[in-house]
Amino acid sequence: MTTMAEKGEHRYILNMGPQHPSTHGVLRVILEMEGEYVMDPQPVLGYGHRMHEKMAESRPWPNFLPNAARMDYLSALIYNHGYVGVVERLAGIEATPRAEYIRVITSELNRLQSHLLWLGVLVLDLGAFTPIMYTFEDREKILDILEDVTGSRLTYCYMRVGGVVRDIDDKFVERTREYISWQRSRMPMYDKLVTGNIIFRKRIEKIGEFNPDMARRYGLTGPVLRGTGIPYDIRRAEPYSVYPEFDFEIPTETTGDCMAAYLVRVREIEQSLRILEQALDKLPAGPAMAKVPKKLKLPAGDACYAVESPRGELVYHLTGDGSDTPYRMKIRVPSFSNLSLLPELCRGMLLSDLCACMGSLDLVIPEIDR
Amino acid sequence: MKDYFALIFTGGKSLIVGMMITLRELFRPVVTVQYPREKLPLSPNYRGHTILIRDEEKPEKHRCISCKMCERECPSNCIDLAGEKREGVKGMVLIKYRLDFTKCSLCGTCVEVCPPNALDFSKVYQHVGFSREDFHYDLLAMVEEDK
Amino acid sequence: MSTVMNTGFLPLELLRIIFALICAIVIVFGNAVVMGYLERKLAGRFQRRPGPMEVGWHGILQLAVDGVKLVGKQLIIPKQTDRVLYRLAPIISFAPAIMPMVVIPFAPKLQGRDFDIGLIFILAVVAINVLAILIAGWSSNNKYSLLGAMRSVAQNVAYEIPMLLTLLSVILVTGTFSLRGIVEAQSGGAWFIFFMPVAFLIFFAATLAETNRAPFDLPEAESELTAGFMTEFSGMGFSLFFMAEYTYMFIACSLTVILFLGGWSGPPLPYGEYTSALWFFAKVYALLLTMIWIRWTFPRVRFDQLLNFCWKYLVPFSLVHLLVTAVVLKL
Amino acid sequence: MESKDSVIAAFKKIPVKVEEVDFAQRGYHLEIRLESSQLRAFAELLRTGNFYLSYVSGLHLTTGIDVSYQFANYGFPCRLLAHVSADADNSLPTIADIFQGANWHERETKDFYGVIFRNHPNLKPLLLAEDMEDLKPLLKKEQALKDRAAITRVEKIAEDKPAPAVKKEDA
Repeated sequence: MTTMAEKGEHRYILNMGPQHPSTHGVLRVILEMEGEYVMDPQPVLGYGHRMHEKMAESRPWPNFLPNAARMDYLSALIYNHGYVGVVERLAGIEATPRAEYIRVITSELNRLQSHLLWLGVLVLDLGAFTPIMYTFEDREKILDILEDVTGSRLTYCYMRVGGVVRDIDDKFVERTREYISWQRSRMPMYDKLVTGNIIFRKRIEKIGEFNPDMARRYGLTGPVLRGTGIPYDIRRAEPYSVYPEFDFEIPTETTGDCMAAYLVRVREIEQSLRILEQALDKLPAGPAMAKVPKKLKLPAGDACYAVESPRGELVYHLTGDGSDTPYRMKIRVPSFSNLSLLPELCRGMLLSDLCACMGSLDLVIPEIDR
Repeated sequence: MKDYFALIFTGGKSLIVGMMITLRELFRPVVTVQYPREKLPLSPNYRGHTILIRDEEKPEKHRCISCKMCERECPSNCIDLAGEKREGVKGMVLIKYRLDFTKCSLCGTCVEVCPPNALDFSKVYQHVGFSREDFHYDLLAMVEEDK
Repeated sequence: MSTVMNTGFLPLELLRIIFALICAIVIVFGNAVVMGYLERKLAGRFQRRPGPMEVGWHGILQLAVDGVKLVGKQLIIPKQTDRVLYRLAPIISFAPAIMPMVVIPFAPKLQGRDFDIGLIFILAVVAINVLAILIAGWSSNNKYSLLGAMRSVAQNVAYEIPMLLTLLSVILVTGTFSLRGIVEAQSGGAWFIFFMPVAFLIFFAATLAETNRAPFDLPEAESELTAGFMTEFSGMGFSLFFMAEYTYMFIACSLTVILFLGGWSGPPLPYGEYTSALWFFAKVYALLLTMIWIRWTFPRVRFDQLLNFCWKYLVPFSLVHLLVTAVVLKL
Repeated sequence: MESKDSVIAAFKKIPVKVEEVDFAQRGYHLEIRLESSQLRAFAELLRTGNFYLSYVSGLHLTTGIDVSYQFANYGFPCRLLAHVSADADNSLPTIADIFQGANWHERETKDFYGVIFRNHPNLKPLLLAEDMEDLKPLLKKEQALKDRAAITRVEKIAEDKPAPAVKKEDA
């Protein structure tokens, strides 16, 4: 078997995507197969490429705000947060304390929403149709809460330099608290239906084994990294916004397989709920928008702002030249690096395991393509 | 050998537990609605396409002063408006306000920058058309029609 | 045939077979419609959705409309397919599905023809489906189709073994291959499921795999192989596969009912020789609903796990079971 | 390398120009200027620590293309940004064999700026289409080009007045 594989005989090319149910969008993977074994998967990117970095360079910085939501459509608020964060850092503006809390609350809701969708989609990739409908029921509650404050359901454009567009009210706080207890009551159900299921466990245990060295070589971040035992989370490692004020854990697992990534994400749901609870308790009064000059120019110089997106480390690197248009903006997206290890990770794997691996990487293709 | 039977037992149990959960959900009420027949209440803060709102004091008029702030600030360049000077009227009179909704990303910049707060979001979420031009909304006509 | 016509009358036995075949076709189509509706409705309810609601009362006519749509669709035959085999595959899959209906005893007097080897006849005819799937996969000239077809062949061949071994346990007790004989051996509530529940479970698991149902739906595995062997089929080609799938499910569940759940036996009904078919159908649909329930609960197993499950669990268990049955009978 | 200081000490071996910057203002801890000949040694040094490659990106200046490498550390907060000017023939040595993650980042930089990474295993277009190799979308027009001084922060103002740009506007 191996000798035949080494010779490269009996191999054939299987084209997976850009329209394939488990590539989650317009990712294309060219698989060199041997029977059902994937010998060499090569991702092909760029089907959803929009050159966001060029767009940022070609117009005044406030005009990039809507773009920030359109890279990773599942964590638009976290991308919002990163972008206003980098502009604030470069221009030396501080958002009001209440605004920072609102940003954290909405970001965590957004993270929960992304994790819930991922949970459903991973199980869908493995062939179970029902859990995604249950996670969507939960996710819908978050979307309703966020819609009420941001006005949109998916591509939010909510945060502004200095604060947020609309202050949250008591109704929002109350609904979020209701949601927290609802989500807590749902988790045992997922434990029984998904985590405990023998077929599910056998499908993702010992599949796609990541290790810390691989993580270093490829720049792996996010829950997949924490599954290898490295407790690296930007919210803790380089705290931004008001995250230092909250007490939460960084869940880690040591096995580094898809199951570990799964468990980390499921436990992160609980941690996000904890952050939400504390943020709602501590929410300070005051304005939700700081006084910001109407025509803000970006000073010369550069600044980075790293945030923890549901998929890993998101970095905005903004270079200003004294005008209102950025001279250069680099966006480092987590899935880009996370996907780049696919060829090494999935060599010699079964086709079904490749689907499980891609599901547990939690890919969002427009984010990779930018 | 012990593991062999233990796996059968735990595995079988987990399958039955899973089936009990879906069985329980089977008898619970549905959570979705039949969309065109039933509609969920829309959030009052929902962002549909922008509209010109009418003055509270003078309900027959919109508040737009044709200052073109929204046109300048729009990230997607989807607003096209024009005003003209008319005799006997103070300020500019709006003669055209076209919104290219195919480009609009509903960021809300125009609503925020508008000095007289003449713009607001509508609650329209059903947009149907056969060509791109069907989504070029004439906000001025809309506000006049609405009287 | 013509000589028969010339004599002016049909032999009674031939008439009976023709009538049975017509009934079989009615059952096949009726079952596909009922199952299609039930599957979608129940899938909806398992997922807290209402399911089909638009056509008729609670969407009850949905399948009729879908059928019309599928018939009206263009038959797309992609270039570079093997045209003859590509057209033949759905027919080869569907045609054998009708034949077993003739020998299934729905009620004491509702049976097309009782063969002495009825059980073997059903198994032999149903096995043709694998060939159809292989042909479909091969002739489509699509790698996903071929992968699905290959999976299907391996899976079906592997699961025939535990299935036949458990059948043998039953045959040892009844001493006949005649389906009517097997049902009559269980009269008076002495259903075999009470004596050999393990055999029932093995048989049911094997039928799930044989009919390519979740969690063993690897040949179509939509998240991996898009639609497996059916990828390239549209319109009637697709709907024949679709109907064949439901018919094979029906046959598999009928066999389970005949072998383990006492066939038509149940509380007595008026005109029981005919109406006890009601009990038969009730039991069959209970099993079919369980299949639907399983499908909408579990993820799909992986291919090696599927075969492992067969060779490591089902085959040893059914062998031991056969041995135990034989020993008990001898004592 | 257990702390930021030990990292700085380790860099003395190469030797590279290291500047410690204010994290609150810049979002990274160390700014490094490298010669292209030092790049591989620099990457190999980081490979021995607990560092990972965050991204590779470019910057088009009057002097040519400036490629920046950002690394961060899994163990302790130490994010560093290294600038390297591309050689005269617009090329740089690859680090894709040291940090495999650089493979795609370098391909992306090649797409956007046309920087050739020497000995890169597979320098085909990644995000752009195969026939767009000459597009190089992030190269700026000549009149828009700036030199490094124009995009360097004037630290003196920043020290006593935290928001220089705001002040300027208010006045």
